[in-house]
Amino acid sequence: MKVVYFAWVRERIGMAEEIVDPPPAVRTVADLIGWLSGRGEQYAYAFENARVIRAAIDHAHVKPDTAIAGAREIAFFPPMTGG
Amino acid sequence: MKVVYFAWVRERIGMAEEIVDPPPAVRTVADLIGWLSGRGEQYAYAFENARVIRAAIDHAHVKPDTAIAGAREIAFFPPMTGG
Amino acid sequence: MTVPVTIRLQQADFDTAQEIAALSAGRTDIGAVVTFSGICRGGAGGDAISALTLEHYPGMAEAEIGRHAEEALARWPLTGLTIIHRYGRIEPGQNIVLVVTASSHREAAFQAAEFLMDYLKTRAPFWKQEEGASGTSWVDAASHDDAAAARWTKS
Amino acid sequence: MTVPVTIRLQQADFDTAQEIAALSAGRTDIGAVVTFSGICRGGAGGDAISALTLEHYPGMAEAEIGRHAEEALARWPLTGLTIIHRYGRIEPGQNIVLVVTASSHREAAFQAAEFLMDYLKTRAPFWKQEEGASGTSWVDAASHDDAAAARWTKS
Repeated sequence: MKVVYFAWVRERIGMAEEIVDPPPAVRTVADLIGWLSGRGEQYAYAFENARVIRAAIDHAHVKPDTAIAGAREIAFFPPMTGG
Repeated sequence: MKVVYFAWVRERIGMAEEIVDPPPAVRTVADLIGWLSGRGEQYAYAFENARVIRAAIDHAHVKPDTAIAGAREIAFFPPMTGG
Repeated sequence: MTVPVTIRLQQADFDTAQEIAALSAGRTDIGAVVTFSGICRGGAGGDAISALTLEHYPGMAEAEIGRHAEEALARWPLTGLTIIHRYGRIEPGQNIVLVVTASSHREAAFQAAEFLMDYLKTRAPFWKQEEGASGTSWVDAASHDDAAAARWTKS
Repeated sequence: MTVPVTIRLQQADFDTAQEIAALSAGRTDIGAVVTFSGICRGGAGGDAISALTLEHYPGMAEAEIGRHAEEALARWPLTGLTIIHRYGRIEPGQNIVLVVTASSHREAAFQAAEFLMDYLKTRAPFWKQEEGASGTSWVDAASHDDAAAARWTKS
């Protein structure tokens, strides 16, 4: 499963994308944030305020309780500031 | 007192402007419409539906009960269709 | 700082890009520019029109538009405002009216432009006459335009 | 008839006049064209910025804007729609985003443009980073933008 990061989430983690293979117990977007947060200090820092983190699965916005099964690409990023 | 007409009010009356000298009993815009209507068939036709006629005194919209005393220029026209 | 306000009544066409540039050139305090262009429609079928002729009340048109420009400046934090209204004969596809509003904030630019258009439609002394297959006729005022203008009235 | 919809994400600047012309050329069924241009502000005093850098999520940005363009077409009777969003480094006074809506009716053109801008602000995956005197920093999302976007949600 490909995970991509943007803006300060990307900067804190220190990379733009990676391939991860979470265990089966990681079922939802929120589960994945929790699992990633345990991978190191930079992840814990990026996700320290999980409430503000936005996620997308395969280019569509999703909520924390959305299941990740079947996802090709999961993205994490701060609130958008376009326009 | 100068009176000016626009759009189909102008067309029905058959002139764009004229100088009139109404008697003192003609105090308001509505009075003036009534007095003008008595001046001939073309005026009666122009003002036959007084409800739709709009008026301005010295370039500002006014209501039928506005006094005409001191007016330099009074205009009568149909509802505006600009923009 | 004085807010640049341009009001023009003219027979000639206008250039929207040039008007936007005139409001924003050399400035870095403008976050949003909204333009509204009103264009002559050709109608369809039996209602097809070959041209509009716009009559206006010189003097009052400038005064009335000026009053509403002042009101827009009082109600919204604008950094610039341009209103151009054409008169005379205008063919389908040609411009009739342009409103350009500039502000730091997009809501202000949008609302001021809508306010000004609603008032131009219902209060500015212009009258449209259509030329069609069956001759010329004066355009009736639309009641939904009055309703649109009424929403800006302070209660 | 198919409504022309143009969506572009690009580093290069855009030409508003050309985009209006592209939507309206050769047509006589358009009564109203609304444009919204979002421009990079320079800030002031201690908050002065020398540039913005816009990061975006390629693929998702196009998809998200496309979904909102479709929603705008479903909600308002538009005759054309153009959305251009720039990314990369943008200096004060330069364009960031353009929305152009065309319709027979001015209310539809205004409302669709406001709807699209509210959604671009809050849902399109772009992030602004400011360069100022004290270094670079990511721009915080504004809660009033979320409130503006929420008004379009069907209840």
